[in-house]
Amino acid sequence: MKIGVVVNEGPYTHQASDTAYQFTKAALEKGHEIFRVFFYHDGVNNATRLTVPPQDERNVQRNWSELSEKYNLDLVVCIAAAQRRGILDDSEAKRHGKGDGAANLAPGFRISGLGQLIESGIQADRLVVFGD
Amino acid sequence: MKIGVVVNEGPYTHQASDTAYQFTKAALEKGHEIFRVFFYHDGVNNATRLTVPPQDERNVQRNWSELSEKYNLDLVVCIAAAQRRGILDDSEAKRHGKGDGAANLAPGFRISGLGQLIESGIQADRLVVFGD
Amino acid sequence: MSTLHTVNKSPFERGSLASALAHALPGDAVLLIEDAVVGARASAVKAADLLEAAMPACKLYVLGPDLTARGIPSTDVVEGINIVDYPGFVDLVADHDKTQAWL
Amino acid sequence: MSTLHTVNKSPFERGSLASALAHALPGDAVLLIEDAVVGARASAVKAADLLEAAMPACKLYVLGPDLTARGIPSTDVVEGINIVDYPGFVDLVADHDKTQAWL
Amino acid sequence: MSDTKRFLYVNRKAPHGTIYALESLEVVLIGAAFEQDVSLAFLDDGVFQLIKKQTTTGIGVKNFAPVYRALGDYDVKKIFVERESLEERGLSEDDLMEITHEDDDEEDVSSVEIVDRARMAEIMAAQDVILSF
Amino acid sequence: MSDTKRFLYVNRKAPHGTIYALESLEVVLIGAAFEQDVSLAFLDDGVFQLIKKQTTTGIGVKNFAPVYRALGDYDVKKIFVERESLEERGLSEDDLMEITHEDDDEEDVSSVEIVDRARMAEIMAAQDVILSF
Repeated sequence: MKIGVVVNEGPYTHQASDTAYQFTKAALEKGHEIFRVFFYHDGVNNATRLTVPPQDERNVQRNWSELSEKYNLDLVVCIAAAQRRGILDDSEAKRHGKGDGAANLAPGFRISGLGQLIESGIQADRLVVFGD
Repeated sequence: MKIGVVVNEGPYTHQASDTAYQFTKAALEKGHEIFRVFFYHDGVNNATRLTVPPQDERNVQRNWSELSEKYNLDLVVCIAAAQRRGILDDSEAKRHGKGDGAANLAPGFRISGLGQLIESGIQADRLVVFGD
Repeated sequence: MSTLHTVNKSPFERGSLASALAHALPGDAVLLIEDAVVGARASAVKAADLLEAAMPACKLYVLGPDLTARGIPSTDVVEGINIVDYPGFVDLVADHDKTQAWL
Repeated sequence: MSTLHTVNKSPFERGSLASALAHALPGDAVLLIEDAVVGARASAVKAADLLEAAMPACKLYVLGPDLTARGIPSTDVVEGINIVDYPGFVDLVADHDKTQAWL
Repeated sequence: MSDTKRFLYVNRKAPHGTIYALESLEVVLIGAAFEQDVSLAFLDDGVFQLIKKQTTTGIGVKNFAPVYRALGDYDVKKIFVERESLEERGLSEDDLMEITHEDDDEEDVSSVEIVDRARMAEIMAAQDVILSF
Repeated sequence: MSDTKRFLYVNRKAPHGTIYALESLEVVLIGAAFEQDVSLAFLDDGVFQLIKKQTTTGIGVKNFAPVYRALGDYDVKKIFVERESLEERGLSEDDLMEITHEDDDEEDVSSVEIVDRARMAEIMAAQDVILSF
């Protein structure tokens, strides 16, 4: 079955991202297709490569990036929500004059429009939302 | 009177940071001293210089930075909370190998320890907390 | 058209569980996750009554790993509520026509 | 030792207003800000009753800019609740020995 | 098989204290271009989003309330508001802003329908995709 | 004038669903070094933070519950739990973890005191600084 996942909260502060990760991992292990994981609202903060969590805690961003690599998972960050919160890829960082090396989007994530969320709703058999 | 302010939520998602800003500004305009504004939990996200809010919206980070410049306001970001969420100054970015130019701490903010929050409680006549 | 409703907040502090149960139709399922699992305890009479009233029209589930995290033994879960793990959560999503999150 | 209690959540969805009022002592003040201001409407009888019961032991305040943002006219605020602006909020903080946020 | 699905946006949160209402509306506007069968539901504290005369200048945040009135221009015509949620908050239809769209005869008609809880549950049940924020 | 102030940390939120409980505890640990008069209050859903036998392996998040039991080593000795909050949730003192500290005779004594709401209000009123998260 084709499942779309939506993550509305950032890492650590709310369990939403952890639950979404555990759900997505379990779905993939069961052989389901994850059409896309869409990060909206503070959910875009899952995509920063700059986090340095304590040694004895999980690394939420790395969990997502590794899952993406293993299963070729499409991790999409909403561009409007990301700009409000300071998550930028190379071209966005350049376009807004933030300086060389300022891009903070982690590997495996891409920035795109809200249309990608609607497309998840249209294309996927199920859409599951995690938030506050 | 000496007032300490604590901001526990990030910009845009919760009104907490806006209310804290309006409160702090009003206190300064009334001639009170703001001992310190301490950013904790997701509050550390107020300190990213990478936000690009829509033209017709306020710029929360810039509001704080400008207030800091005008009143020599001490804006302190908790280091432990900041590392979890990917807010780094130059030395932190270097120390964790995030690459040149990766530091995203905005002007006027500094990163320090939780002791600075306790010190606010001890030194200030009043401590006012804004959060979710 | 059956729906899986997910609720993630404590019923002692938020209205989302009550609202979800008030809108669930016969044949629907309600799954408690994250902080909502504290409402599944049999010894929490007020919340337990709310859940018992929803059965048997709706099937009720609670996410086991979230129970364990909060120190709630399965013996203290309201009778009739099924405990599922993450793969079980996935099955619930697949088995119902759609999912509605009561955020 | 008087306390200014701040509440920022809607009493229709959260328990923080009820909890703050249950712990406020005579001479304390309670200030509604952000989403909590929707509870200050006289036409919202249930929340209004809660607030009226707290007076006159406690003084109640509501942040005007937050009322205006939510389209609530001052004429619909429960009688006896004082409307303050941000400078008024600052005065309340200064006038009480400490502030307690009911987050 | 048609690519048209029934989309319901569920709004249960008060405006301005959090950004969910604003960013939810942004999805609705973008989603309008996809020509799906779109409905909006307002219940619980979400009904406060539709209150008349919201003016946010004083709190310094963006006022997005006027956007609801433009929903008709985006072909969003079905706005369901739960009666019990209004009543529990001492609100009536008169407290809500007018939101209209043009019908087939180019007459302005109201897009807002007040429904009771049982009907709201049926509306929810009839959807293909439910987005909540 | 003494630099010692009465600090109260107020915990009203359930653990694990949000990070507030964990990060609040981090403040308490750091704050212990400042030799203030420290108390902790647990009420409303905050009482769930002290439940015995929390095991978070299954949800993949850090289990900080054992840290409460070490509070005595940090000279944090006054932990107040509201009786009404426990009762409303069907909990009793037996459901809570044991938290102790050494008294002057080096005997382990409980740091937890169950207080009723009226007493909790008095405890809050007697503080100089109240931190809530």
